[in-house]
Amino acid sequence: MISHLPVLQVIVPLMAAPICLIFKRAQLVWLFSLLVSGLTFLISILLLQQVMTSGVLSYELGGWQAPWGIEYRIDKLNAFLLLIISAISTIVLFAAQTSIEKEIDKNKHTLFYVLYLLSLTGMLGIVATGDAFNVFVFLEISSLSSYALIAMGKNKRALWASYQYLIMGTIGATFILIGVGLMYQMTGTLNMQDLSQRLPEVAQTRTVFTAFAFVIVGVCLKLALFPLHHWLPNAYAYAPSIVTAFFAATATKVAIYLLIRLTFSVFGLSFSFTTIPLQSLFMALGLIGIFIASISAIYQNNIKHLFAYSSIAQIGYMIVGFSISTVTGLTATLLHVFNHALMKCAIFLALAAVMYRLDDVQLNNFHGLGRQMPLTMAAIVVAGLSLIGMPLTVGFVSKWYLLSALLEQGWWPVAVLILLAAILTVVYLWRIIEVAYFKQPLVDNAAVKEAPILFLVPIWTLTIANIYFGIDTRLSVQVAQAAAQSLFGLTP
Amino acid sequence: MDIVINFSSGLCLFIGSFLCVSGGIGILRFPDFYTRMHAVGVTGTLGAAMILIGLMLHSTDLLVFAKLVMILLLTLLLSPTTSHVLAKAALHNGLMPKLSQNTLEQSSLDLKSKETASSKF
Amino acid sequence: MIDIVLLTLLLVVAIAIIRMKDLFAVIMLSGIYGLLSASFFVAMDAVDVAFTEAAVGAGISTLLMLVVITMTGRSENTTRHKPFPALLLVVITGGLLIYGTLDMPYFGSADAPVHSHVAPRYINDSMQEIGIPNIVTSILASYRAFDTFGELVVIFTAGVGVLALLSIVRRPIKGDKIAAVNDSMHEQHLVIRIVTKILLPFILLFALYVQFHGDFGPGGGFQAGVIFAAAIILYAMLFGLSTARIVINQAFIQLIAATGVLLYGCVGLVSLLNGGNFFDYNFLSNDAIAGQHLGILLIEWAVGCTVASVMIIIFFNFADYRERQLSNENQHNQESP
Amino acid sequence: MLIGLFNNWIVVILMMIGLYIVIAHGNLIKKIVGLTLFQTSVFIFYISMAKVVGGTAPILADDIIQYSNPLPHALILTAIVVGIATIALALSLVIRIKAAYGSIEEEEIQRQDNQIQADKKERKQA
Amino acid sequence: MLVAATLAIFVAMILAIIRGISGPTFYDRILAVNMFGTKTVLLISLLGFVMGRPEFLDIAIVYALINFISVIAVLRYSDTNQFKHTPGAEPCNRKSTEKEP
Repeated sequence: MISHLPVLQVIVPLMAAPICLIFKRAQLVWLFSLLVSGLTFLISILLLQQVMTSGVLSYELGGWQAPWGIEYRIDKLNAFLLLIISAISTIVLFAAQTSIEKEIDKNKHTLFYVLYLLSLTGMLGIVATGDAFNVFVFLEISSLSSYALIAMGKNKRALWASYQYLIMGTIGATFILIGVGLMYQMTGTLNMQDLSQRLPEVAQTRTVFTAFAFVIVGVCLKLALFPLHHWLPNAYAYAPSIVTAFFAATATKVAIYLLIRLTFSVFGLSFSFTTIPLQSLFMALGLIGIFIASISAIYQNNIKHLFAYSSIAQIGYMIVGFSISTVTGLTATLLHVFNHALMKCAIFLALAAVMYRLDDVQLNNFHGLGRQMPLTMAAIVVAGLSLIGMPLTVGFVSKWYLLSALLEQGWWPVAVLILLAAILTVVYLWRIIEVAYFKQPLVDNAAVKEAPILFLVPIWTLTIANIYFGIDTRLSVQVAQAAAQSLFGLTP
Repeated sequence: MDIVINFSSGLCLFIGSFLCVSGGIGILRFPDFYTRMHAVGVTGTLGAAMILIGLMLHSTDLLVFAKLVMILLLTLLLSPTTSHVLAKAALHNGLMPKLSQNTLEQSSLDLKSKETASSKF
Repeated sequence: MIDIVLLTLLLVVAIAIIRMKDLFAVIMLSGIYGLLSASFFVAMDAVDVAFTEAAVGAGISTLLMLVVITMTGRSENTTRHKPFPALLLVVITGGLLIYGTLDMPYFGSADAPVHSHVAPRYINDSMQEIGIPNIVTSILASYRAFDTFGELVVIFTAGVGVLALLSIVRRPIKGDKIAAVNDSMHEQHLVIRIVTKILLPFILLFALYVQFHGDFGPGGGFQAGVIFAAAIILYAMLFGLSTARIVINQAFIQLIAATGVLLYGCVGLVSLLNGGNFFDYNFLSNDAIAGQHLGILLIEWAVGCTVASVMIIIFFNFADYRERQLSNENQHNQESP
Repeated sequence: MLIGLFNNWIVVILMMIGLYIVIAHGNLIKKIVGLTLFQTSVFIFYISMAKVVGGTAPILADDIIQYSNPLPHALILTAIVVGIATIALALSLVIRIKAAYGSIEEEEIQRQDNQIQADKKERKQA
Repeated sequence: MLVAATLAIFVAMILAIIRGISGPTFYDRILAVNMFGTKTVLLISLLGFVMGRPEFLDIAIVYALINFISVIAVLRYSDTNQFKHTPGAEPCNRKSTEKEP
C-alpha cells in the first residue's frame, strides 16, 4: 500500500465527496470529512518522509509509461505543498460546523462539505500531478467548487463576487489551456518531465515563447498578482468565513507552486529568465503590488477586505522572492508560502469566530473586543505581529531569508522598500488593535461572549504553530532549502 | 444494372439538392414569415427525403442502409411537426400574416373575437 | 477546402453575435455557432468530438440559456462601456497569438512533431494492447483514464454547485393541481405530445446504443448521457415539470450521480487491490485484453450514468426556479390589480 | 505560407472576438456567450492541429493506413465537458443575481454595490 | 455527384444563416435555425459518403434529435409574456427601445 501513496493522496478526498452526498445528515458528514481530511494529512506526512529519504517518487496511472499515460511525480516541492494544503484543510474543518451553522441555511450543509472536499481534491490533484493537461482538469475542479462555495455566502454581493471570479478564473484557465496546446504542438508530448527534455531544442521558436507567455499570464490570473487581482478582495470578503480561511491559505499557494513548477521544471531556468525579462518584470510587479495593496488595506472598513488586500501584498513578497531566481530567493518564497498559510489561516479563523458572535466584521464591531473576546483578539494580535515580521514569529523567518537573498545579490534598495512595506503593515494592524483594546464596546454588542471551544482549538493551534515554527525552524527551512536546491539541479 | 442505380441515385441527389437550394432562396425572398415557413417546410422535408434516397441507392453495406432508413423516417416524422409547432406558436403569439389590404381589417375583426373566446385558458 | 468555408461561416456568425442586441437572437446564433463548429469537427475527422459538441454545444447549452432568458429578460442595454481599452487589450493578445502562429507546423502536415512523438504508439499498438477499434475511446478510457475521472468529477462538481445555488425545499404539490396543469398542457401542445410519445422510446434506445457502441464507432459515455438527459428534458418540457418529477424523483437522481463517480473510482480501486497501478485494467481479470474490455465498459457506464443524472439535475433545478418565479409573479399580479 | 496558417489565423480572430465580448459587453448572459465562443475557438485550434491531410477518422479499419492524431480529440472531449460545466454554474449564478439585484447589467449591479457601500459609511459616521 | 450535392447543401446553409442574422422577427430566427439543423443533418450524411467513412451517420441521427429538441424548447419557452410579438416594434437591433409589456 505504501507504493500507492501518491494516488491515494488525491483519491481519498475524491471518493469521500460522493459518499458525503449519499449521507444526508450534516453532523455525520462533518465528522466523516474531518476524518478524511485527517487521513489525507497523514498520507502527506508519510509522502514527505518517503520523498526526503528516497528522492523523487514516480507513479504511472493505468500502468502505462510516462509520456503515453498520466504520471504522478512527487518531489520535495510537491510533498511540501501537499503537507501545507492537507494540514490547513484539517485545521479549518474543526471550526467548520459551528461557523456554517450561522452562515449557511440548514439543508445546504451536506452540499457545503461535498464542495469543500472537491476543492481540496482539486488542489491536491494540481500539486501532485506530473501531466500538463491533468493540471488543467484539476484546476477546473478546484475553481468550479470554489465558485460555488463563494456563492453560498449570506450576503447578496457574494453572488456578484463569485460571478466576477468565475469569468476571470475561466479566462485564466483557458489561457493555460492555450499555452499547453501550443507546447503540445511544438513537442508532441504532455508529460512535464518529457516536456522539459524536448523543449530546449525548439526553445528559440516564437510559438514556445507565446506558449510561455500565455501560461504565465494564466497562472498570474489565478495568483491574483498585482494587475490581475481585482477578483480576490470581494471573493474573500463576501464568501462564508470558513471558505475564506481555507482559500486564503491554500488557493494562491497552489498557483505559486504552478508558477515555480512551470518556470523551473518545465521551461527550465535559463529559458524562463532570458526570453522575457521575467526577473525585473516580476520584481516590479511584486513591489508595486505590495505597496498598492497595503495602502488600500489601510482604508478598508470591512476587516475581511483589509486582510484580503494584505494577502495580495504578501503574494507580492513571494513574487519578489521568486524573481531573485537564486537558491536563497526560492527558499525565501517557499518559506513564505508555508508561513503565510499559517498566519492568514489563523487570522481568518479568528475573523470567523468574530463573525460567529457578531454577524459582521466592520471596524466598529471591533470596539472593545479585546475585553469581550480576549483569546480570539490575542490570536489576531500574535498573527498580526508575525505578519509584520517581528522576531520569534514565522513572519520574521521568511522576511529574514528574503532580505538575506536580496542583500546577497546586492540589491539593497529593494531590501529597504521591503522594510518600508512592513511599516505599512504595522499601520493597518494598529488601526485594529487600537480600536479593540482602547475603545469602549458599543452599547448594542455589550453582551458578547468568548468564541466557542471549537473555534479556539484550531485558532490557538495555529497561533502556537506561528510561534513554534518561528523558533524551531528545522522542519520548514530544511524542506524549503532541499526543494529549492533540487529545483536548481544541485541536489545535495 | 449498376448504371441504372448510379443514374437514379444521381437523379435523386440532383432533385434533392435543387429543392434544398430553392428552399434557401425561398426563405430569403418571401415577404412574410408564413410564406417563408411554407417554402422551408415543403422543400426541407422532400429535399431531405430525396437526398437520403439518393444516398441509399449509393450505399453498399446493409448497416449503412439501415441507418439511412432511420434518418429518413426521423426526418419525415420530425420536420413537419416542427413546422406545425412553429406556425402555431407564431400565430398564438400574435404574429399577423401579411395579407392584402382589404382582407386585413376583415380578418383582424374575427381574430379579436377568437382572441376573447380563447383567452379563458 | 470544406474547412475554410466552414471557418468563414463561423467568423460571420461570431461577428453577428457581437452586433446583436436582442439576447434571444444571440442564443439562436450561438446554437448555429455550435452546429457549425460540430460540422467543422466532422470535416476534421474528429468524430467523437463532433458528437459531443453537437449534443452539448448546440443542444444543452442553448436549452439552459433559453430557460435563463425567460427569467432575466430579452433586451441588452445599448451602452457599450469601455470599448476601447477592451479593444486594445484584445488586439495585443491577438497580436501575440498571431506572432506565435508564425513558427507553427503547417496545417495538416504529416511530419509535425505532434504526429511523430506520442501519437504513433496509440495508432499502432492500441489494437494489440486494448483491442478496440475506436482509438479515441481507448485513449479516453484506458491510456488517460485519470483525465476522464477528473472530468467526471468536474461534471459532478457542476451538478452539486447548481444544487447548492438553486435547490429549494420542495412542498408536496397536491394531486389535483398536477392534473390541472396536465390538462392545460395537453390542450396547448396536442400534436407535439403525441409525436414525443412516439419518439421518446426511440431516443432512449438510441442513447443506450451510443453508450455501448463507443468502442467501435463514435459514441461513449458522455454522448449517451447527454442524449438520455435530452430525452428526459423533452418529456419534462411537454408533460409538465410536476409530472416529470413523479416519473423521475430527484433524490434518486442525485444518488445515481454519486454512485456513478463511486463506480468509476471503484474500478480503479479494484485494479489497485489486485496488485496493479491505480487504473491498470490488466489486473481486472486473468486475461489482459478481457480486463481492458471490462474496465472500459464499466467506465463508460459510470460516465453515462453520472452525466445523464447531472444534466437532469441542472435542468430540473433551472426549470423549477423558473416555475417558482412565475407562480410568485402570478400571485403578485393577483394581489396588486 | 498563407494557406498553411490560414486556419490558425481564423481561430485567433475567433478567440479575440470571444474575449472582446467577455470584456466589453456589460450584459452577464452576453459575457457567457462570449466565453463559449472563446472556448469553442480553442477547441477548433486543437482539432485543426490534429488533422493530417489524407488521414481519416481515428477508428481502426483494416484498409486505411493514415489516421488523424487521436490524442487532441480525447483532450477536447474533456475540455468540452469542462466548458459546459462552467456554463451551467455561470447561468445558475446569473439566475441568483437577477433574483438578488433585479438586473443582469454590470453597471446596474456595480451601482447598487456602491450604493450599499455609501449607506454603510453614512451609518458609521452617524 | 455527391460533391455537387454537398455544395448545394452549403449554399442552402449560407442562405439560412443570412436569414438567421437579418431575420426581423424572432420566429424568422427560429425558422433559420430549424432549416440550418436539417441541412446540417444532410451535410453530415453526404460528408460521410464523400469521405468514405459511413460512421458519420450516427452523428446525423443525433443532429436531427438535438435540432428537434432545441426547436421544441425554444417554442415551449417562448409563450411567456415578454415574447408576445408586438407588430411594428420588433425587438431587434435597429430599434433599441423595446416596450416591456
